[in-house]
Amino acid sequence: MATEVLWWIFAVATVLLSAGVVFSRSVLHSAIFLIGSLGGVGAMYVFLTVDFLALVQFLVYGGAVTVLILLALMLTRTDAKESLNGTQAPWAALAGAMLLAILVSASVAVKWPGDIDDAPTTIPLETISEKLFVDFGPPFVIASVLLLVALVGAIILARQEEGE
Amino acid sequence: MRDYALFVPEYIAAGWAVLVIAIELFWPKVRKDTLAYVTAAGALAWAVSALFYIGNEPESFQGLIQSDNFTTYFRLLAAGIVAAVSIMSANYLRDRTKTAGEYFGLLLVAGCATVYMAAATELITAYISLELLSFCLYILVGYLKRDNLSSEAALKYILLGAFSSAMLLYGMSLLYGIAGSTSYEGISQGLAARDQGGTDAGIVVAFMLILAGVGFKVSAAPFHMWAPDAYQGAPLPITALLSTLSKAAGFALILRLFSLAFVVDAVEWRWAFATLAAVTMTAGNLLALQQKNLKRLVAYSSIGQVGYMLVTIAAIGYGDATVGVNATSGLLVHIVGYVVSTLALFTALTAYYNKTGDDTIVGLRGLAETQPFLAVVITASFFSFAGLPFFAGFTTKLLMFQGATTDELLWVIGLAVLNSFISLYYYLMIVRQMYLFDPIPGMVRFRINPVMWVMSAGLMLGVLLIGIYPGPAFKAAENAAKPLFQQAEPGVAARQP
Amino acid sequence: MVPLENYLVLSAVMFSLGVYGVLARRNAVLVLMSVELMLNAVSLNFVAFAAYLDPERITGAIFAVFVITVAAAEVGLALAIVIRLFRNRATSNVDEAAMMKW
Amino acid sequence: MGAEQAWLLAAIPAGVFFVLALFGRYLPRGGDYLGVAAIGASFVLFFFVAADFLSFYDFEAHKTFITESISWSEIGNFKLRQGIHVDAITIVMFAVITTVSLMVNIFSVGYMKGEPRYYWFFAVLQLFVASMLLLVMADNLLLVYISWELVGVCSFLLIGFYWEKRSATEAAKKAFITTRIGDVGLLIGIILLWKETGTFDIQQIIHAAEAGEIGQTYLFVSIMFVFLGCMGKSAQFPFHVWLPDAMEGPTPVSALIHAATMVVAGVYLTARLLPIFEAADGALLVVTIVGLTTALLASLIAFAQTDIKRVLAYSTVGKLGLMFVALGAGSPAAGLFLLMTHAFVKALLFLGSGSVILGTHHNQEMDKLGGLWKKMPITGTTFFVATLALAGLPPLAMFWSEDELFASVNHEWGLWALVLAMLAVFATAIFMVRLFIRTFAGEPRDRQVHEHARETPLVMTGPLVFLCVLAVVSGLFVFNGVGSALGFPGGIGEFVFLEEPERYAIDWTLAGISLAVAVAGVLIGAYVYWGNSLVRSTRLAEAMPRLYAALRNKFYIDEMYQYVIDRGVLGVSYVVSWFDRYVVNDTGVDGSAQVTGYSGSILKYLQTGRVPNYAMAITLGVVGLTVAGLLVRA
Amino acid sequence: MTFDEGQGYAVLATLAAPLLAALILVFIPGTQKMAVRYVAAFFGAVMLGLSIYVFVAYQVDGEQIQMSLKWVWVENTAFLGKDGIVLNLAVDGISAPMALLTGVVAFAGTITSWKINYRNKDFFILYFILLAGVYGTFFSFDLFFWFFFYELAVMPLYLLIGVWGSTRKEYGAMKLTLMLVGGSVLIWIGIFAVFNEANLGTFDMQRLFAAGNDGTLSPTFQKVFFPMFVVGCGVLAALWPFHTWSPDGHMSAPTAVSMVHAGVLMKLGAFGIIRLGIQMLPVGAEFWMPGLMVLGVTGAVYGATAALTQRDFKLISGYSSVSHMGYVLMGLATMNQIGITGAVLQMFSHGVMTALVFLMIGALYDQAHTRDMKDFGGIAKVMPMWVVFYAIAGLANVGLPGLSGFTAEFHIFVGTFQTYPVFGALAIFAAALAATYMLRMFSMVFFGPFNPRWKDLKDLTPLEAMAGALLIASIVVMGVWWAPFTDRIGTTVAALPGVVG
Repeated sequence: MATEVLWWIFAVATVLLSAGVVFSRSVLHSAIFLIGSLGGVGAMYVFLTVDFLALVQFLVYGGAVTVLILLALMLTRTDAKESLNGTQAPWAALAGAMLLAILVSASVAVKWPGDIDDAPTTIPLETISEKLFVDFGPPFVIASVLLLVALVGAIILARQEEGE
Repeated sequence: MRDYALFVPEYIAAGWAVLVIAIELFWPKVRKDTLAYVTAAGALAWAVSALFYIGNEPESFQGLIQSDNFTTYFRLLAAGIVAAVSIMSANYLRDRTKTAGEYFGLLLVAGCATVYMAAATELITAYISLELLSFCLYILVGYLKRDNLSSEAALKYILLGAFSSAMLLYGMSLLYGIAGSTSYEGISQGLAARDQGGTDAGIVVAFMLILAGVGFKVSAAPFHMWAPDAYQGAPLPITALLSTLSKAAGFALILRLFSLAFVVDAVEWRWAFATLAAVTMTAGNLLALQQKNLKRLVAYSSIGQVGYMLVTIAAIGYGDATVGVNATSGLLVHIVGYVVSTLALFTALTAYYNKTGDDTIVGLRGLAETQPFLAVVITASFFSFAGLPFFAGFTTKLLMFQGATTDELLWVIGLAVLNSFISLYYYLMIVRQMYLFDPIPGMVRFRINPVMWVMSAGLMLGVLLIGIYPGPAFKAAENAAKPLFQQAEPGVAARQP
Repeated sequence: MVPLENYLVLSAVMFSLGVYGVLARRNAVLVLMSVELMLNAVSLNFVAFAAYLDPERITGAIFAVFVITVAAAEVGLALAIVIRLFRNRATSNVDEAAMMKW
Repeated sequence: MGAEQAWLLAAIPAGVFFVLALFGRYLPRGGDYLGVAAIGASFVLFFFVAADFLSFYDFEAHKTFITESISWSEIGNFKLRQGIHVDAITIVMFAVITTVSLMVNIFSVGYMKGEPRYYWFFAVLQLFVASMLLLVMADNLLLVYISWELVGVCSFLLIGFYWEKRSATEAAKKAFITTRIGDVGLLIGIILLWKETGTFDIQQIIHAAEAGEIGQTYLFVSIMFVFLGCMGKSAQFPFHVWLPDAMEGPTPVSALIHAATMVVAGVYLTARLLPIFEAADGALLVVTIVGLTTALLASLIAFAQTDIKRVLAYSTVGKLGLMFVALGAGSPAAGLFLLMTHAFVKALLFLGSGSVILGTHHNQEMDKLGGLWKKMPITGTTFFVATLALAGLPPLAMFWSEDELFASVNHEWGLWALVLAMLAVFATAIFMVRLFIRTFAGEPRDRQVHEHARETPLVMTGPLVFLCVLAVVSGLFVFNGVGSALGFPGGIGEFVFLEEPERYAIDWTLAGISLAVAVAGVLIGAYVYWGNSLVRSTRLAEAMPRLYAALRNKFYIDEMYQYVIDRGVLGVSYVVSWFDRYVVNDTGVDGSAQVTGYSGSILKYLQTGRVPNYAMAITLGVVGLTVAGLLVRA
Repeated sequence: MTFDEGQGYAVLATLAAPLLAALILVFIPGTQKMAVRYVAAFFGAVMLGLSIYVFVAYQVDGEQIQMSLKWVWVENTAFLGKDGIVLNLAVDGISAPMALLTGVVAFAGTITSWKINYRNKDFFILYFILLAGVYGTFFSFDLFFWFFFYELAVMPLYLLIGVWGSTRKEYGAMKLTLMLVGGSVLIWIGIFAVFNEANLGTFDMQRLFAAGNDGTLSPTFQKVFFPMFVVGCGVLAALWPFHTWSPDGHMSAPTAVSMVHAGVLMKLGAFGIIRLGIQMLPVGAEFWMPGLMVLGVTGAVYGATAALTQRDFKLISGYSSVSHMGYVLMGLATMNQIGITGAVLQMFSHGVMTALVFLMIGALYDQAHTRDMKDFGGIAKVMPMWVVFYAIAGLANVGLPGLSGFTAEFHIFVGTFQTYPVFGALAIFAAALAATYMLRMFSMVFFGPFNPRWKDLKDLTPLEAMAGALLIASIVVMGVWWAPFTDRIGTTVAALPGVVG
């Protein structure tokens, strides 16, 4: 019962924070809401008993990504006071709502197979690591190449060349 | 099974990528065209090593990656594209950037990513390969850093790419939920075992989201809008890469995914492919009518081409395994024809662009006077796109549509043929510029780089060869297509509505 | 207990909010943040499915790991491009980066 | 040399045509001697053919003919044969054609001397004659049509010989197109007949028609179509308009056209197919009415014309009408006899007028002539004889033929037709006398012209004399005695006939009336026009100004045609062209292209260049597809 | 590769000659203009000789399809079964005269193009490719290659007209190309459908013909797709109302292209209707032929009417082509032996005479640079030979007996009367209109007072005269002695499905 209440609290908070990200009138606020929102998701992982992922979530998102984003925000700051929303925002809301309706109906309508006990089971870290490195070796290798590529790309794109 | 020998060619390619980057790292003054030729040599080595895999028994790496003729087919294709694009880039980059090692390295990596997209038989692998390819392309599109258009193109591409891959992922997650597996075979079985009671909104939503994701990759309307901008902003050889490698990879992924995993529930998605095909080809060709920039025009025309190709995917959904093999063979051979034509076109355009720096259509005025050979190559490529005989486009398109013809799809095929008729108009408008008008004052006859000349000539001969004697290419395509449909067990045959 | 659907609906809401953000926001960084929301929703989905459905109870979680990886790398790369554009054009608004159209 | 080789008659001139057309310009004197020789050869050969034919002519059965044909092409059951069919009608036509064209050829040597394209004239003349000869010996309707058209094109070339003159070109065009419209009917008729009988062979078709194998209505319609062709070629109302204009050609050509080749083709074909006309109820009546209408109309118009050749032309139209009247009366003998005598007389008249024209240095307006008899005695004399012959005075040729005509008309249709026919003859007599008086008698109206006038050389007067003799004696062929002497006992009436041979016997009442009419006509004409004064005729004209104007303007038929062509045919053409350009092309073809392009130019604005819009497209795409998918599944 | 009696080589050679010519020309430098001309003329003569050989060697009483050559291209791959795609060349009684026509017109066009000086190498390359397409279409008995060559024949037209043409050439070239390709779009769709419906895994036309006859292609299917083939091919045959490219295209095209285009290419359309329509879809043909008849008659009368008031030579010829091709379609629509034979005869006849007409127009236009008939008058004075040649062509056009036009039209009329007498009568009426517009042109241009503005016009050059003489010879031979043609055509036509004897 307690779990449920807690879950609802976190769930509502996550939604609100996510809404804050997209509705906030300040760039900086958005970024901060994002941290919260991502943290909420991390909490969900805890509820789902995948602690490892929660950890990753907090580290990668809460740490690296948000810092990166904040940095970028600083770097691209302009003095001009301008609206954060584009002209099509109302339509965007409509589209989002439609999509939401579809996704929710899909989530609810499906009778998910294998959903036997209506409860998550613990996923131990060892299994994850074994899966990740043994069963999913190739994607892992590719992912590492991907990271390398992203790294190289970020460097060559962001590097300031002489004359700039 | 963990047979690491299955990927020797990719080891070569990736190793060569590192080598190229290293060469420039340690020897910064190396001529950029030398790097290009080194890369091309690597791609050729890659291709040669790939030749040893032709006809091998299908073999799977842990159920994640499948090495069969289909993989080999795309391996050769990717190697060829990379080789051609790197040669194309030789002079282009020399004049425009200071560093080029990463550029060529990324080309090779993109090639490898393509191969894995074709080889993947599992969603995670497929997804990660797709992202790898996308990352390479994001960077390559924005490679001309000081060029505003290049940066803008990269930004649009990456933002929309991320957005659409989120869509794709959401679809994959729903699918995973429904089928309980991420391997294609598992998905297939999961879908087959699925309870059929009631309206199954989940599967529809999942398929449509995935469709949006892969549709974005191959730039199918209405997910195509990034393409013209990215094509226009990208460096010219990368535009070639976008319209060849990226599309080939997208179709490779779609082919394996839909023929192995999704064919069970074809009834849920086949109509969508037919619709997308119709919308895409019409939009692409109508929009191309009004273009003034060559790269944009090629972008729209390639969107039109994608529309044609999508018909075959719909055909896989509508027909049985036989139709599947037919349609897939047609699609594969058409991809080759399309790729060769596109490469020929871009080789010529790059040679021309290196000389003039002009990428508008009117810029081609009087090319038949100033550089008749290029005019011939460009004309041949456009005629090939339009599907005129003697050129690859005619034969491959005919074979593809013929393979894809089923009773339900005849209307789309009719529309496709009609569209290729519309496309003839704008191709002819370019031919008109080249042949019917006098050159811009001041333009005189010029020479082009002999390497480019040889490559243009070679590619044009390829276009002619495929157009006149498609037998071997078609045979190869069929061999590549067969593995996709051999595994379909009788019990997992497509459901009929 | 919390049923699976709850997670799914939560994820759907987050995803849709992310979509709204991408569609409505002008600043490229904000757009990226919205994309992150979407990707997180996806991860949540995967993990939820993994926890509830998968007999082996694991693949979804692995997928989530990859998604997180890719998302992080994507942010890095995208921000580099944003900064690049900002340097060239002194703006990071996506609707102003429209030199190429039609 | 037997009748089987009659095709040589046509082949020789045809061969010479090719020689002259290709090499004539390099030959001395343009090769005119070749032309004369060719026609001469045909003329001579004709006697051999005729002799051969008569030698085995069965005077008991009277149905003798000679047929020779070869297979031409074969498509399944559609077998075409080409060949010749020589019978009495053919022999008569041979006689007329070879004789007249030989005379014309000889005459032309003098008349055309010094003209440009001299060789070309002779070349076409050969083809003209050859086609006509082929026409009369063709054994099937297809060959008839072929030669028929060849005759038409030759007439086009010859009428338009002076192509530098706009009027000549126009006349040629008019002749060709007018007859061509008739030919539409002819071809339709031929094919209709073929459709029912499965053959083009004339004798087989006649046989089928007589045996009643063809439905009455069908037969009537088909033969009327064929008759349209005959009307066009033979210048029957309302197709007569081309013939008077055809005098724009060189005068010898006019002689040939009016006498022997072109216009008689229709008469010939009608005579040839007369059994079919007989078999089809009412067809003969149509022929008669057309003939009478034409005869009267033409005779009236001729009164008010002042050009010598034009007057003669209308007289030809009138006489052709009478020939049809004769055929309509069911008497091929009368028709062909009239044809023959008229041919000699009319050839003589035209050649005579040609002689006048040459002698007066190309003057053919009666208003400027007059008093030429003294200057041109031979021409004048022969012309005088011909005038009287045409007027129908005995014992000149046409008296006999017209007498035969009257007899058969009276026999077939009775009084009304007879009166009308006589009226036409009467009118002819008047205006012929007018013509002669105003040209040869009285005082010269134009001194200049008169002083320079002189008699023409022998090469021209020779044919005149020869034809003059024929104009006098050819009427005698109708008599048994003459016929027997020449090898066809019973005269022409027993030689050419439809069902029963009939021997000519003078019906004194008819002959008397006929004579009276002719004499009255001559006298009235002489009274009105004598003495070179136009006082009486002018008074006559002023008494009925509207009638005179109508006659002078040929009843405004040309104007009517002009109106119909300008407003009708060309109007339709303009409408069609407009429709083609603006509706089919600009709206249908270009329009659809423009709509396509336009939709492209509208659609391209969807591509705004802004990322949010693009993302919106993706989202809406997903939503749309999903909703559609759910609806499809639901 | 199999040949029957070695004569397949002749057919192959005929097809290969223009391709070889194009290939050789590629390697001749563009500056060697005389060399280009000699090579072109040589191959033109070779093609003429081979065409005559093919025509003569076709044995009248032999099998329908002779001199066949089979060269398997793709088979047993994916949807292609045995004999999937075969380079299957052969000649039947319809394609034999068509080959002859191509040879004659091609040779005439080649030597007419002697005077082209601007990039004549490129011109001849495209020209020979076009001819290869034409030959290939006539000879192919494989649907794939049939369509391949059919398209090939259309392809070079854009450049040929666009670069070497005159008078609104861009518009004319674009419209012509698009309309023709638009037509082939329909054919293409039809080919897909037929292949799919027959489900034989082969493009072999003879097997597909058999499928059309034995009901493998269902009657409903045939009725649906027959119009597609007919309209598709009909565009090229100037089927009303898809004819508007003809006046404009011909107005723009250079002489030799007009000759080949009007002379031969338009026949491909009618040929396609025979091959794909009548032979492959006999049930559909039977069902739809009255409709085609109506369109044919409309075209015949409409073209002739529109030609009456034109002032441009080429427009007259363009519209008269519409009219004459209307006859061809009528002949085909009769579905009887005489009518269809007549249609094929008309294809030949119209080919040679139109080629002659365009040759003459070109000879005048090259000097006068105007084609407005009102500007001329009395041209016979300075160009007598030209006038004679033109007049012969014009009279053949009019249907004058003794010239080819009559032979053909006569058979068509007879055939039409067998089934549709009223339409036959209309067609004959249209022939009279033809006389009207032709003579109107004669009298405006050839005759009448001489306009001294044209005193410097030269008569035909010897080369033009030679080309013209060749065409005239064909016109006259067919006009006088048509048995060699009808023998070949007639038997083959009789074997067409659904054709009444």
